[in-house]
Amino acid sequence: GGKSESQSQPKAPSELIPFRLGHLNSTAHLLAFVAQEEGYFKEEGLAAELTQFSSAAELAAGLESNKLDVAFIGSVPAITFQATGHDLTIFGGAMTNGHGYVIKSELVPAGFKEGDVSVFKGRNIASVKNSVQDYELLVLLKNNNFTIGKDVNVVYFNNQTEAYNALQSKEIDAVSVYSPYASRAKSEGYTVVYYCNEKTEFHDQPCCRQVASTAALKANPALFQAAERAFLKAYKFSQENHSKTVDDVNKYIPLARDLVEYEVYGGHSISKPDPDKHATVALKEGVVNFGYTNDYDIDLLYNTAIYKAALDELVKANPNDRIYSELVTHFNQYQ
Amino acid sequence: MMNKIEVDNLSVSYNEGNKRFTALTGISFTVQAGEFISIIGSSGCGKSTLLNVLGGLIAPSSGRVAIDGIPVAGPGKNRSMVFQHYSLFPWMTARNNVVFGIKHAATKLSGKEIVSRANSFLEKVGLENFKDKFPAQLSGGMKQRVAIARALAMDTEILLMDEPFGAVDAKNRTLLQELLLKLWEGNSDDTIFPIGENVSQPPRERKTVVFITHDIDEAILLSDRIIMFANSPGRIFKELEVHFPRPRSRSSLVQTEEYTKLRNELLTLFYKDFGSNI
Amino acid sequence: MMNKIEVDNLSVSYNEGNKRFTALTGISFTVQAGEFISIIGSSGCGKSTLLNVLGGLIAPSSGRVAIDGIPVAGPGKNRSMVFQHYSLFPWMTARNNVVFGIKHAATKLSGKEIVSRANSFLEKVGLENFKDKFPAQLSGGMKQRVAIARALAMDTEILLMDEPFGAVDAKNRTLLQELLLKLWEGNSDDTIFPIGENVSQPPRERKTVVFITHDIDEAILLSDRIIMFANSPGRIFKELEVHFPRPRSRSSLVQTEEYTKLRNELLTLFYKDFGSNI
Amino acid sequence: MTEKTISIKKRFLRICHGLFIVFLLIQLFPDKISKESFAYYSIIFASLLEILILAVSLFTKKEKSLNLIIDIVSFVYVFLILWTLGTAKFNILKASFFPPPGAVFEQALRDRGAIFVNIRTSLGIVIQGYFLALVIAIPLGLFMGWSIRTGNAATYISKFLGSIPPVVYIPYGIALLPTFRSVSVMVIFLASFWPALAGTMSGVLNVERQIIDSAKSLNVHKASMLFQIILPASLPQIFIGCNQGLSVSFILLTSAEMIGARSGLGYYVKNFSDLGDYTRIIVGVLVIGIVVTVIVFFFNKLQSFLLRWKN
Amino acid sequence: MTEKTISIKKRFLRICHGLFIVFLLIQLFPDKISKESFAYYSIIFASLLEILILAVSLFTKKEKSLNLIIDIVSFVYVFLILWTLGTAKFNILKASFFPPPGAVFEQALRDRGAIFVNIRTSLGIVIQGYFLALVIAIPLGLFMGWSIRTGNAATYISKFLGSIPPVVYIPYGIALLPTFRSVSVMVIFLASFWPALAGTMSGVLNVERQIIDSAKSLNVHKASMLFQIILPASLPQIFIGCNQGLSVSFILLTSAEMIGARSGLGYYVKNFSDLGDYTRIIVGVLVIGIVVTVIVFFFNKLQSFLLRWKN
Ligand SMILES: Nc1ncnc2c1ncn2[C@@H]1O[C@H](COP(=O)(O)OP(=O)(O)OP(=O)(O)O)[C@@H](O)[C@H]1O
Ligand SMILES: Nc1ncnc2c1ncn2[C@@H]1O[C@H](COP(=O)(O)OP(=O)(O)OP(=O)(O)O)[C@@H](O)[C@H]1O
Ligand SMILES: [Mg+2]
Ligand SMILES: [Mg+2]
Repeated sequence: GGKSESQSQPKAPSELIPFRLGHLNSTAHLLAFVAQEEGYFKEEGLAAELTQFSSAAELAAGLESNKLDVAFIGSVPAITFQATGHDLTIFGGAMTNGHGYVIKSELVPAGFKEGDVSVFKGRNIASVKNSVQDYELLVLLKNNNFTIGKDVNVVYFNNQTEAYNALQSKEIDAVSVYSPYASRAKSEGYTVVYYCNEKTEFHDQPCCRQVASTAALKANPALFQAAERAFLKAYKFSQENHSKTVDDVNKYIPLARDLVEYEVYGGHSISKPDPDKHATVALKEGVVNFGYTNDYDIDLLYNTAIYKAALDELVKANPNDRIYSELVTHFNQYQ
Repeated sequence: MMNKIEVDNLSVSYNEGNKRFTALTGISFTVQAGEFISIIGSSGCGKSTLLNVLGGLIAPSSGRVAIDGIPVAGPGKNRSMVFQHYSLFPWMTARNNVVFGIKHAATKLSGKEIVSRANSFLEKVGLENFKDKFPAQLSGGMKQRVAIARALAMDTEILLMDEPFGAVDAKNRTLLQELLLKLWEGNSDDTIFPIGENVSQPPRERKTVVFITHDIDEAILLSDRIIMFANSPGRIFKELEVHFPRPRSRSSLVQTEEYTKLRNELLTLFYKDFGSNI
Repeated sequence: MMNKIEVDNLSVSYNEGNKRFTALTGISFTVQAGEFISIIGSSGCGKSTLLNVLGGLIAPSSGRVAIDGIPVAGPGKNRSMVFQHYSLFPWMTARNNVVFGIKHAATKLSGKEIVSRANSFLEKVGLENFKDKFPAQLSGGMKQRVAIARALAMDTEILLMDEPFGAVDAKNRTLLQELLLKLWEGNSDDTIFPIGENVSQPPRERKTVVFITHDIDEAILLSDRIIMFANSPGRIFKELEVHFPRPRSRSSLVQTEEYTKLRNELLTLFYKDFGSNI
Repeated sequence: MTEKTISIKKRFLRICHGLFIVFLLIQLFPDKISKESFAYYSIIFASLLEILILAVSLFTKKEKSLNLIIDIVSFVYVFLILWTLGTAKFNILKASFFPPPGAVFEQALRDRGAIFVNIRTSLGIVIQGYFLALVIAIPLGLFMGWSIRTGNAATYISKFLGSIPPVVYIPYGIALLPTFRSVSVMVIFLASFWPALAGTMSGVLNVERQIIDSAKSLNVHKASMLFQIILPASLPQIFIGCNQGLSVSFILLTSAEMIGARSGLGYYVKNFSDLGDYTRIIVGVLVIGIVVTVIVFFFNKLQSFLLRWKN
Repeated sequence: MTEKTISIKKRFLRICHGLFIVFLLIQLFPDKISKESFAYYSIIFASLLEILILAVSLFTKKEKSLNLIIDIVSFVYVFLILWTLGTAKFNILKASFFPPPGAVFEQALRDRGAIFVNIRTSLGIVIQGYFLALVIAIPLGLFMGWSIRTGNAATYISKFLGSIPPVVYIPYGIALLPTFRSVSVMVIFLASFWPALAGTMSGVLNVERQIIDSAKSLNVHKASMLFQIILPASLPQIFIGCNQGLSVSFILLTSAEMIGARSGLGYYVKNFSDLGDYTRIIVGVLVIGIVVTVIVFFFNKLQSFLLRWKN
C-alpha cells in the first residue's frame, strides 16, 4: 500500500534510483516519453535517463553490459536475440499493431475492398528484413497460398525510409509502412491494402517489447515494478490526455505534429504496457516457422509477474479506475 | 644571319615565402641562328635560371626573351634541353626515355623509326648495353648520357644544355663533345638520319646551341662565343668571341699561342670576378 | 701504419628482376690510416658502388670489406659520405642539413656549438648568404657544397666522397680542394674546432679519404695514391703512387716534369682501357 | 609566376557575379510547386554570399585565394540555380524528396540553435576520436612501415581490420567500453585510424632510396630516422590518409552518434532520415559539408606550411 | 641485399610453429562454457593452416614471401589462442557476444553454400562499382589536379561530397536509379570514388617539379602529360586512394546490400547483426576480411609491378 504514498510525495532528487532506458526514434516508445515528461518515473522514485539507439543489436549490447536497465526492442529482434542465446527477458509491452501495406493505385482492380490481399498477386513488394511488418506479410501471403518467388516477390531494404522510397521505382509495386507513412501514402495517391490491426491473424500483434537482462530482473524486481507502474500511469495518461501526449512524444520524435498525432491516435496501433504473452508466443512460433531463427523455450525468458504486480498495486490504490481495470481484464484473458 | 634568340634586359626573381630573391638582372644578349655559345660563371650566378627562361619553364620577372622574334611564352617544339639534374623519367627505360623525347619532337617518324633512332643515339653515347635499364639502375654518368642522347635525338633547332658533361669521365667527355659538334654542324652519318627529311638531301642548317659549362677548355673548344656571368645578383660580366677555325682539333688547338692567350684571359677574368665576390 | 680499410676480393652484383648484373668483381686493395686515395675510371665502372659498400649501404655479394679490421655490416660513426647525387634533406634548410649531420656524428657538442660549427662550415664553402634556404632554392653547385660542408663538419675518421666537386665551377673547386686538404691534414683554424677536443691540443691524426673524381689533375693534386678502375665488369686496372711532397702548390706542381710524366701515364692508361672497351 | 597586384578586371569581372544575377532573374519565374517555396530565404542567402565575395574581392591580396573562393562560390551558384529550377520553378524533381532551396534555408534558420549544439557535440567527438587516431596511427605507421617485415604483413592485417563495418563493432563497443560517448569516439577513432595508418605506411614504403641512404650514412638512430627523415619525407601520403580518415569519420558520424546521443550532426541527419524529413536531411548534409570544408581549409594551410620546402 | 638460398633453419625453425603447438596444448584445458565449443573444428582449421604453411615453407623460393606468410599466420595463431582462452577456456568474454572459434568455423562450414553465393554477389557489385569509380576518378583526378585552379576548388568540393553519409543518398538513389542493384553499385561507386579522386589529385599536386619541368621541356601534349608523366609519377598516391576506396567499399557493403538484395556479404552481416547472431556476424566479418586480403594481395602485386622501376 506504500506505493500510493510515493505517488503523492515525490522523493528528493538525491534519493532517486538511477534508471536507464534505451529506445529507438519511434512513436512506438511513447510510454517512456510520457512517463518521463509527466514525471511518473520520479513519482516512482526513479531518476530515469532515456537514451536513443539505432538498432536492436545496440540496445541488446547495452542491456547485457549492464549499461541499460530496460530497452524497448522490436518484438521480432527481441525473439531472435533470445533464440541466439542472449540472456534477455521480455517482461512488458510497448506497442501493439501499427503497420499497414500500400500499393500503387493503378494496380488496384475496380471494386477492390481494403483488406483484400489477393492484389499482391504477381507484384513486387518492398519490405524490411527482421521486422514485424515483414513477418506479417509472410504470414498473410502464406495464408493466401502465395509462393514467394513465384506468385509474388518480396524485396528487402535497410529501413522503412528506403523501403517507402522504393515505391518511386518501377520495380516495386507495394510496400510495408507504419502508420504515419500510411496516411502520407494515401495523400500521395497510393492505396492502402490493409492495416494489420484489421486482420484477425494479428490481433494484439506485438510490435515492441520491454526487455531487460534476465539476471537484473531476478536481482532487482522492485526496480522494474516501479518502472512498470510508471509505464502504466503513462498509458493511462495517454488514453486521457491526447493533446499533451502528442506534445510529449513530439519532444522526442520531431515529426510534424499532425503526423505524430495520426501515428498515436490514428487507430491503427496502441501503445500498451501489457506483455501480451499469448500473442508474443504465437509470434515466436511463426518466426521460427519462417526460418528466421532456431526454436527455443520462450517461457524461460518471459516474465509476466512484474507487470501483474505493478498493475495490482495500481488497481489497489485506484480501485475504481476504468483504464486499469480494463488492463486487468485484458491481462487475465491473454496470459 | 638572323637573331635566333634575343634576350633584352631580362630579370628573374624567385618568391621565397614573403621575400623575393633576384637571381638575374639586366641580362641582354643575342644568339645568331647556328651559333654555338657557352655560358660560364661561378656557382649560383643564375646560369640554370637563364636556361630555364630560354626553355620557357620560368617566366621573366621583367624584360623580353624572344626566339625567332616571337616572345617565349612556354616550351616549344624548336627547343630541347639537358638539365643539370638529369631529369629522366624513372619509370621509363633508357630507351623509352629517348623514344618519348623523339616522339614528342617529331611525330612524322613511324614507331619503328623512332625506336631505331633511339637505339642509334644510345649507342653513340656508349650505352648500347644499357638500353633496357631503368634510370635507378644506371650510374650517374650513364643517366646524364641518356639525357644527352634524348636531347640530341630530338634534332631540334635549338639545344639548351646545362653542364651536360659534368658527371662524365674524361674519355666519354671527349667522345660526347665530338658527337655534339658533329650533330651541331649537321653532319649526319648513316645512323643519325635527320627527322622528317631524306638522308639524300643536302646538309641542313646548323643548330643554335646554348651551352653551360664549368670547364674553360671545353668552352673554348666548342663555342663561337663565350658569355661570362658574375654573381650576386647574376649579370653578364663579359662576352668573348672565339675565332678559331672549325673543325677544331683539340690537340693542335692547345698548342697554339692564341689558345693560351684566350685561356689565360678567361682565367684572369674569372678570378677577378671571384675576388670581387668572395 | 695500420690498414684502415681492407677490401679483399670484393664482388657486387645487383638484382634486376630475375637477372643479376655484376657491377664489381675481384676488387682487392687496402687503404692506410691517414691516406688519401683517389679512384678514377670511366662512367659506369662501379666507383659509386664501391663507395656505397665502404659506407655500409650495400652488402658485398662476395668478398670481405673491413674497416679497422672489423667487417663492415652497415654505416658507422667513423665514416661520412658525399654522394654523387647530393642527397640533402629537402625539408631542412642548408644550415639544418649540416646541423643534422653534426648532431648525429658528435653528440658531445652543445646545440649552440653545433649551430656555430654548421655556420662556420657553410661559410667555408662560400654559402654564408644561403644558410636559411631550402635545397630546392639552391643551385646545383650550391647543393653540392652543402653536402660537402655537412660531411666535412662531421669530422669523421674516414671521408668517402663521390665526385664531390663535379657540379662546382673552377674557382670554387680550387677553394674546396684547399679546404679539404687543410681539414684532412688536421690543420684547424679558429673556426674549425675539432669535435670533442680542445683547440689547444696537438694536431690530430690525418683522416682517411677515399675520393672519386673524373679530373686527373685533381686526383694528382690531392692524393697519395690513385686507383684506376676498368669497365665491364668493374675491376681494378692499375694503382699508382703519387709521391709529390706536401703541402703541394698547384701552380708549381704543374710545372714539374714528374707531374707531366705522371699525368701522361694516367692519360695513356685511361685511353688504353678505353680502347679495349669501346 | 610573378606576383603582380591583381587588376580591377581580374578582381571584379568574374563569371560568378553573372551567375548571381542569373540566380536572381530565375526568381522572377512563377513558382510551380504547391508548397511554400521560401524563395525569399534563398535570395537572402545568395545575396549574403555575394556581399561576402565582393568584400573578399576588394580586400584579398593573393590572386590564388581569390580564384579559389570565386571558383567555390560559382559552384554554389550553379548548384543553387539548378536546384531552384528543378524544384520551385519547374517542379521536375519530386517535391517530397527535393525541397526548394528556400525551404532548406528557412529550416536551417529555424533549427539554428540545435545546429550549433550539434556542431559542438560532433566536433567534440570527432576531435577526440580523430586526434587519438592520428596520434597512434602515424607513429605506428612509421614504425611498421620502417620495419619492413612487419610492415608487409601489417598491410594485410590493417586492411582486414579496416574493412569491418561499424554495425559489427558498435555492439562490442557498447558492451566493453565504459560510456556510450566513448563508443561514439571509438567509431570515429576506427574510421580515421585505418586510413591514417595505411597512408603513413604507404608513405614510408615509398620514400626515395637516396634520402634513406643519405640518412643511413649519417648513422642516425631509429627515432631520428623515423621522425626527422621518414616522417617529413612521407608527409604528402600521410596527409592523404588523414584527409581520408576525416571523410570516413564524417560518413560514420551517422552511426557513431546514434549511440546514446541526442545531438550531433550525425544524429541530426540519421534521425531525420529515419523520419523521412528531407528538408532537414539536406540541412544536415549542408552543415556537415561546411564543417568539413572548414576543417579541410585549415588542414590545407597546415599542409602547405609543412611542405613549404617543396617550392 | 643478396639473394641466397634460404637455409633450413630459416625455413622451418620459426616461431609460428611454436604458436601452433601452443594452440594445440591449450585445447587440453577443459572447456568452461556451457555451450558446445566445437574445439574439434578449430583444431582442424589450425592444422590445415599449419600444413599449408609447411608446404609453403618447403617450396617457396623467395624469403620475403615466406616471411610475409609466416608473419600473417603467426598473427592468426596468436589471435586464435587469445580467442580460445577468452571464450571456451576461461569464459572471460560474454558467450553470446563472443562465440568460441570452433563454433564460428562450424557455422562457416554449415553456411558454406550461402557464403560462396554471397561472395559472388558481393564481388559482382563491388567490382562493378569500384572499377567504374576508378575508371572515372583517376583520369578526372589527373585532369583536375593538373589544372591547378579547378584542382584547388575541387579539393573542397570533393571533400564536401565525399563526407555525405550513405543514409542520405541511398533514398535518392532508390527513387532515381532504374534498378535496386544499380543503387548498390552506386553506393560502392561513391564509397570508392572520393578516396580514389582525392588520392589522385593529391598525387598530382605532389609530383616533383623536376619531372614536370623535364616533361614540359619535351613539349608533351596534355594527354601525354597526364597519362605518361603525371600518372606514373603519382601512382603511389593513387594506390593509397584506391586501397582506401576498397576498404570503404567493404565497410559500406552492409548498407549497399540491404537495398533490394537477398544475398551478399554485407547482407549476411547486417542481417545477422539485426538478428543478434554473433557467431554468424563473425563468420561474415572473417569472410569479408579474407576477401579483402586476397584482393589487396593482387593489388600489391600489381603495384609492385607498376612501380618496379623504384627498385
Ligand atoms: N626555386 C628557387 N627559389 C629561390 N631561389 C632560387 C631558386 N632556384 C634558384 N634560386 C637561386 O637563384 C640563384 C641562381 O641559381 P641557378 O640555379 O640559376 O645557378 P647556377 O648558375 O645554375 O649555379 P650552378 O652552377 O651551381 O648550377 C641561386 O642563388 C639560387 O639560390
Ligand atoms: N641499383 C642498380 N641496379 C642495377 N644496376 C645498377 C644499380 N646501380 C648501379 N648499377 C650498375 O652498376 C654499374 C656501376 O654503377 P656505378 O654507379 O657504381 O658506376 P660509377 O662508376 O659510379 O659511374 P659514374 O661515373 O657514371 O657515376 C653500372 O653499370 C650500373 O648500370
Ligand atoms: Mg645550375
Ligand atoms: Mg657514380
